[in-house]
Amino acid sequence: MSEIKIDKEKCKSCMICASVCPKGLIKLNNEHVNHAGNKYVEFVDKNNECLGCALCAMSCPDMAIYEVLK
Amino acid sequence: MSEIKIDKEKCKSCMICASVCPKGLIKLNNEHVNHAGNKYVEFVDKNNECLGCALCAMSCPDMAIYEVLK
Amino acid sequence: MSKILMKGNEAIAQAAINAGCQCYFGYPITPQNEIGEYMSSKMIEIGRTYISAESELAAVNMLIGAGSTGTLAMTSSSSCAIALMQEAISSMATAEIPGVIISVMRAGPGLGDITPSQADYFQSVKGGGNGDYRTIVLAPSTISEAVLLTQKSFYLAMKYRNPTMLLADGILGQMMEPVEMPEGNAFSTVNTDEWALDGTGEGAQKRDGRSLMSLHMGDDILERLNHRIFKKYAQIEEKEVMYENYLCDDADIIITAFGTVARVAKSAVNAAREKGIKVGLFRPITLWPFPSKELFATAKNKKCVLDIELNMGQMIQDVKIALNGSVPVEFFGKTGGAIINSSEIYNKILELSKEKQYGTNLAASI
Amino acid sequence: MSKILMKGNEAIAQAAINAGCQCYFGYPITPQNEIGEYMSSKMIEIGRTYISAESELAAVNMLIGAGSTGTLAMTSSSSCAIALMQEAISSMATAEIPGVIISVMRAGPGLGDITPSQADYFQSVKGGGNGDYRTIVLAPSTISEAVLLTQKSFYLAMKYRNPTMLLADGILGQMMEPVEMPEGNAFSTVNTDEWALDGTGEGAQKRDGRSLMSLHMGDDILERLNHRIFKKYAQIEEKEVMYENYLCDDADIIITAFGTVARVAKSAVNAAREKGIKVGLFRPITLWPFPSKELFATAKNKKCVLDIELNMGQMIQDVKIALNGSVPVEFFGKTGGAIINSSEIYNKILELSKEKQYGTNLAASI
Amino acid sequence: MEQTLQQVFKRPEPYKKNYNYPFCAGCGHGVVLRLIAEVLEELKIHTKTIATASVGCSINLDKFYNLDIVGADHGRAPCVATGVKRSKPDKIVFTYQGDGDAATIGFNELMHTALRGENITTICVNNTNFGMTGGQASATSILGQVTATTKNGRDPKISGYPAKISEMISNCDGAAFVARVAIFSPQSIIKAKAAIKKAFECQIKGLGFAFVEVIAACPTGWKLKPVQALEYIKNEVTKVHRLGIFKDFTESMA
Amino acid sequence: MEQTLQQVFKRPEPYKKNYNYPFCAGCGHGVVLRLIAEVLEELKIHTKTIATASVGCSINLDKFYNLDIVGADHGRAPCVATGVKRSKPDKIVFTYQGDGDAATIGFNELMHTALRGENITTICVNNTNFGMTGGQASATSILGQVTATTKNGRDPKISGYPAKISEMISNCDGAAFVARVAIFSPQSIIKAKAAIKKAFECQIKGLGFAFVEVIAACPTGWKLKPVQALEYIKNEVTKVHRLGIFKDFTESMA
Amino acid sequence: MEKSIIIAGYGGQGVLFFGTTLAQAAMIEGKNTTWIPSYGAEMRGGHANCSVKISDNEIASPIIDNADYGIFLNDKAMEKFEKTMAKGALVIGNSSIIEKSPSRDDVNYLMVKLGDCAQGIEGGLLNIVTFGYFVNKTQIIKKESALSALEFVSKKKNPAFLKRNIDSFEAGYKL
Amino acid sequence: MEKSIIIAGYGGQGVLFFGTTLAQAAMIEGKNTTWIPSYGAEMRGGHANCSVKISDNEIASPIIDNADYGIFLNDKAMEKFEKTMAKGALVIGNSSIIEKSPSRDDVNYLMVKLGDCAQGIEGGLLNIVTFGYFVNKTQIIKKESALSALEFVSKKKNPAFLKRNIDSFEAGYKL
Ligand SMILES: Cc1ncc(C[n+]2csc(CCOP(=O)(O)OP(=O)(O)O)c2C)c(N)n1
Ligand SMILES: Cc1ncc(C[n+]2csc(CCOP(=O)(O)OP(=O)(O)O)c2C)c(N)n1
Ligand code: SF4
Ligand code: SF4
Ligand code: SF4
Ligand code: SF4
Repeated sequence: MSEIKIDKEKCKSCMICASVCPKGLIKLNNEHVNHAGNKYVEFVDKNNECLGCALCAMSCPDMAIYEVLK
Repeated sequence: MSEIKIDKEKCKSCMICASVCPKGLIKLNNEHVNHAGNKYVEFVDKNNECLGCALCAMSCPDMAIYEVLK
Repeated sequence: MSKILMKGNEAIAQAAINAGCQCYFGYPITPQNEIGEYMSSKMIEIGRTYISAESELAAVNMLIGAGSTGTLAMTSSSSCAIALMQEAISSMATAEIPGVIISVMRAGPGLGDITPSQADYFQSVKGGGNGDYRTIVLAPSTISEAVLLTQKSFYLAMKYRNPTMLLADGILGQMMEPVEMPEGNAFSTVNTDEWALDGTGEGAQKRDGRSLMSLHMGDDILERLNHRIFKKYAQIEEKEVMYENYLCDDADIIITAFGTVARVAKSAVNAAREKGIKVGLFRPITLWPFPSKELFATAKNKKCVLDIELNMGQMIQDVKIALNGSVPVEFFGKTGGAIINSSEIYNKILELSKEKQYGTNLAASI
Repeated sequence: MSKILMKGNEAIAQAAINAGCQCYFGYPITPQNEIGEYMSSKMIEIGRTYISAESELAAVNMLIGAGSTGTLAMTSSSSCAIALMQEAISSMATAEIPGVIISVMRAGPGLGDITPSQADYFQSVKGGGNGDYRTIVLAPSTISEAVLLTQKSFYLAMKYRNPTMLLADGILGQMMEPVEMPEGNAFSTVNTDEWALDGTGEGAQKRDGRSLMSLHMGDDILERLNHRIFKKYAQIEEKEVMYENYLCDDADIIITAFGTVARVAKSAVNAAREKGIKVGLFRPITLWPFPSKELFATAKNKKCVLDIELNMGQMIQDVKIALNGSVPVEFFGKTGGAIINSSEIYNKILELSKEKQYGTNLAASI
Repeated sequence: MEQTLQQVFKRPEPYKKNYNYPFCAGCGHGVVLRLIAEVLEELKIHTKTIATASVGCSINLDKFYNLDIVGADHGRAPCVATGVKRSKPDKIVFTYQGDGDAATIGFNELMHTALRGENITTICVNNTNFGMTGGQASATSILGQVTATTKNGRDPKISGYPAKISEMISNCDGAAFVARVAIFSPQSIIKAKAAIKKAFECQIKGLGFAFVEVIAACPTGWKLKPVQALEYIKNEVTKVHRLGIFKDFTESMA
Repeated sequence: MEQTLQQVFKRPEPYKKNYNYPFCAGCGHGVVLRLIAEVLEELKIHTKTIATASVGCSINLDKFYNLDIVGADHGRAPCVATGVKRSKPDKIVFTYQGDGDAATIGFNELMHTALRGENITTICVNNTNFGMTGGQASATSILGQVTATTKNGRDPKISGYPAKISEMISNCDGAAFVARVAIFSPQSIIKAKAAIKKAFECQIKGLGFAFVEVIAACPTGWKLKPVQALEYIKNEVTKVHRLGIFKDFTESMA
Repeated sequence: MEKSIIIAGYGGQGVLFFGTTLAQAAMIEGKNTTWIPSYGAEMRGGHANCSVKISDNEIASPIIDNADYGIFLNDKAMEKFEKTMAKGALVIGNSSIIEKSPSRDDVNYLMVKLGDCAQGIEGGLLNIVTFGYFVNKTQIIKKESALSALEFVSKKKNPAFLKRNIDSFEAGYKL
Repeated sequence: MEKSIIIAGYGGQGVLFFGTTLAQAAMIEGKNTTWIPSYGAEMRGGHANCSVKISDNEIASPIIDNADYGIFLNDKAMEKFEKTMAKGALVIGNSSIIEKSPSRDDVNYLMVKLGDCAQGIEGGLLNIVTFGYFVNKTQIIKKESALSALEFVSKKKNPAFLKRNIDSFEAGYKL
């Protein structure tokens, strides 16, 4: 029942968060770009698997994952 | 029967040579100055004691002792 | 020679290689990084020296070392980093050690911005080094000219044993245009046997030691040295002045501008001429020696000189000194990396011709 | 205030201390070593900061750090080492960080000699840093004036948030004369609350972060900054010009000279006046802002201006620009550490008056 | 339900509300800067901190930090910071520098600041190249590293050997804390933060110069995908620039 | 009888006939310069040598050496020598520098030259002060040393700790030979000469950067009589700047 | 006649490559040409543009006052450069992502789904598709010149991309 | 009246100290004064000199054109400065070591064995002996001023030397 918040405008789709998420809950949105022209990731947690471990947020170079709630 | 040659014009009377001479054969001339205004040392070896060890020449910062014969 | 499309920075680098540059020493800075990057592969490929110096201070002092042996060598940099080289440039001039410095100006002052600018005229021409000395400064306005003047820089540096600077701006460094690249050096080589350091030699070659120093203590040694070097400067001033005179003969207004801005001004001159406004362009190619006499002669009896620079007014000082009050001098410039386009210059010309009622057929034509 | 006999260098150091200078950063170089040595004991004694920096680059950048907090601070150096500071000086001007630089000129170019000289006029006034900027430059000609102008340097640096240079020559630094030393600062203190860095603060004091940068990338940020700073420069030019006008009113010949040479010229003027030759002395005290208008007004309708410098002719450029051809300008100078004495100047005046037949009662008097 | 959740991660205080991170995707600067901000906040010193920015990709600290910031010329941040600290001894002063800035053009300033035992903190992001100018070799580039000026990989015959910043600085008697950490995994990030924290504590305690070298990614300069760049740090860079604490007076002298 | 005597000491070849040594009485520069000249002569390389003078009391090499000499700006001799060596790789190139020049203003240049493994030789005379400008403290001044700018003795709280040049340079992978020697007795002079000789052999063999730091007296700066100054070296300076060979590739790689 | 072209878009969209290829093609035809890239703050902000001039005569100023052609690959490009177009100029806009609608009535617009077209091709490249489209619509240079420029530039940059480049060009040309 | 004095000799002979003491004395008397030392190449060559001006009025140029007084402690000093003396000037020469004989007939000479005199005193100092002699012969400043200057300067430099200084001064004064 944890949750992360992603600011898609700050995301640069580096995929580091996705690479560290133990549950694989972060996915690239391949359709759109944000205002800066970057693709961005989305938090996809249909089964409430998120541990709130914040590894993603800690690893995100851009603080695009700006809040983690546990 | 060894011998050292001193160029009094180059001597700056630092007395380093005198301090290393094992036989104490180098003496300050207290009377005169050379053209540069410096006092200078003289080789005083009345009893032919000089070993030709060249320690003086080796130590002279100014190569004022410019030749040692042994 | 067929043309190739090249970036200004790369064309300068290749021109230096073709001129026989044996050593390149540099430290990255925008907008001239392509020079060092080009050199880092090309020079090593052909067995010459490329060193990524630890700083511009290091680079320019390596240049001094290479120059002291009579070797063609260069460094390149930009604005704030050229500022760091001022001590060495002054020392080079004193020790009469040749070397080529490519300066691709960015906007200042300080770190400023990396956008193009011409605000290093003072720095290059008046010199930020100490003492009485001169740097030969060449200011190309097209890439083809940059190629030619790069080669000429080596020639002049060697011939006069003086630091020589090619002063370009970020646009010239970054832009591409088709360019003819001479295979070898467009200038003859200069004999350095009389002065270059290479050891005192053996046997018949044996000679006394030589020294190239920038310190000259004692009595009037430095005074005499400076006077001798200023005679050399007088010679350079007499022989090496370069400038372009474009449609000045019948002009009422003379534009003075150098480098890229002079090109932009040329477009404006063309446009104004189409409207019958009598305007010409005087473009100093050597910033030092500055074409003072030539400018004075060109501007004599003209109505007005309009100096245009990408700065707050720097070359204008030399323009004024050259004209000595004989013709009024107006200024149009932009600072901080802002660029001037030809319409702005055209409008300025127009304004001037109206305001001052210069140009006889002006009323009719506009 | 009783007088004390002091070396120029030491008087400058003490004046700075009295002005409230909190930090001194320096690296030795002749002929200004006494400043650093004096500071190394006096500043520590009174609990202020003295740092023997690892280089002039370090020293001037420490100055930037202290200046950024609104603290009175200074560095001192000479010629070739001032050349090393050019990048930082330009950056200070851009970031609007105050700081005082004492420059005691020796002979150049390069390492040159340690004898006195005025050949760093270009370096100081035109600036060897990149970009459009100005350094405030004050040139004292006596030790008492050096004391006053040192204190004024702090005031101007703070008031205008700009690098300010006291430009002396080796003679002024090395000589002694009796001097009145003001106990405290002769100038009022300037409030720095609006801009100085001291942390964003807590509670009621809390404010947003401030930044003092010399890099300004993006669109027209730097252009706007430069224009704003040039407005400040215009203000300085309007308000802060200083010069001395000695016996110019009825003169036929005006000598222009600064610093120690102006003193020497004054002796020559006195001697010439005794012979009835009408000669005066115009001495710029601020080299930037240069007293252009004042010189123009002074020299108007004079027969001739004779510019005298311990260099190959540097300030003469500003003299010519100011006069704009209205009066002929002659030059007399020496380079490389050679000194000019008053007889030489006197003879030059004589020559000029004869040659050009200036001075009405001249024929009679000689 | 949301009200029962605890906030376990947030953007730290010292950031501007509308901050702008001018870095490439996957750039290590972003993490290091965040760690610094977190530490400042945790130590409650951010309101009395003056930061010294240096020349490199990090130059625009003022675009995102809500701190007092002075910008230094390339390589001179330690001098600027010295001037700041000496005039404001009760403030916390740090420099943020790249390896080009601190170890290539500016090693002299760094070393003498360490020798002086200047009571400031330096965080040096070593991404083994000049990021800002386009990924050229810097003094710390590892042998074999491909850069814009070593297109066939750094060859010691041509461009010499890498400078080991932390080893050199720990040789200076005035240095009180010297550590090399890296940013390539959550675990390494935690260690990096601990070192950064110590470096600031060192200053608070007045022990002398504190230096943290952080190996971080420059995917753009390295021409690697961000995630690959992290692998490169782990597998290549840290083999040359060994992680560890080289000196620590905070324990002994606390 | 004289003809039977052997010349066991003479002024070495590379000196000018009418040379002029601009040093104070008892100054260590004189000996070191003579040792260099002796080594050049013994190795028969003086006719193909290009010397780089630096700024300090030694600056006027051309007043006494009959060699090709280029003068460098303060601290930059290693760069100038690099330029010389790269353009004339078959010549022997050395720099002659003081500690102010090499370790204070110019350490960055020295270090990077060492890192590059530049095939030159540097002889650095460490007299722990700035001699030429009047005996101010330099980076190498030892704690307690009285100088023109540390009148109460160098206090680490005020002026930091001494830089250890040889230790730092031996940390650079491109350095092939690093030694610290001293001039305070005939024995120490013999050792100093041996180190200087190795440093030039190192260059002849093309092994990389060779560095000899020579602790030598500046009686004027130290305000000591020349003979006392030698005692000071032996009893004080070498306690801080320890003598020894820090690195020697001439053996292993010869 | 001197023609001036501005090409602008996101950093990754290949607008500089478009520009150099165009300049290369002009040179192949024996024309004079200049190319100026944007660099600096703008590129760091994620945007890029370049200016190309093509002329039979000597080109004095390489700086574009008012462009004859504008190729805009995103909204920001439209926003920034639309106003600087010459009267009667032609704008080609990538309507796959541009939301802004044309705002000048003295300029001609061709708003085309260039992005969609590029996505439709195996490894299709937006900038080259656009280049093909631009060459066809303007005939400012000949198709052969464009293709040989493309060949020359691709070889230099990345020979493997040549096929993709040609496919993209042809798709754009036919659009 | 402005008086100018050049004092020259070997580096170790204390000519700069002589000069500063003289200037100090002049200041004590309320006169204007300037003192310029030699420095640089000359001093490194083992020679030193300084220029002092003393005047009741403001001193404009501190540089001496032709000196009114020359105090020369060795041959080199004579050689270098004799020719620059003003007509009618007074030269005081240390004939203990100066071998050169006076060469100008428009200058007055007092060639005195100042060195011998100094050697005759316990810890005698050549420069101060000369100073005493100079003050007596010229009366350019009063003896009291000279003594209090000596006291001031000795305290600053090395108080232990005060007695030696005064003894030397008196010996010279009486010479
Ligand atoms: C004196 C000077 N030289 C060169 C530059 C150009 N320059 C700007 S950033 C930089 C390199 C920065 O590299 P680094 O410090 O490693 O930081 P990074 O960008 O990799 O984070 C250089 C060389 C400059 N601004 N000033
Ligand atoms: C850029 C610069 N800064 C300062 C000086 C002044 N300076 C000349 S020699 C010297 C110190 C030399 O000391 P060191 O290298 O130790 O040599 P030493 O004289 O002791 O033999 C200094 C600071 C200079 N010439 N150039
Ligand atoms: S780590 Fe951050 S920037 Fe990178 S993809 Fe994840 S959210 Fe986006
Ligand atoms: S060591 Fe040399 S200079 Fe010193 S006293 Fe002896 S001979 Fe003279
Ligand atoms: S170039 Fe490298 S260091 Fe700079 S922002 Fe991009 S990834 Fe970061
Ligand atoms: S000052 Fe020192 S280093 Fe210089 S010559 Fe004199 S004794 Fe030697």
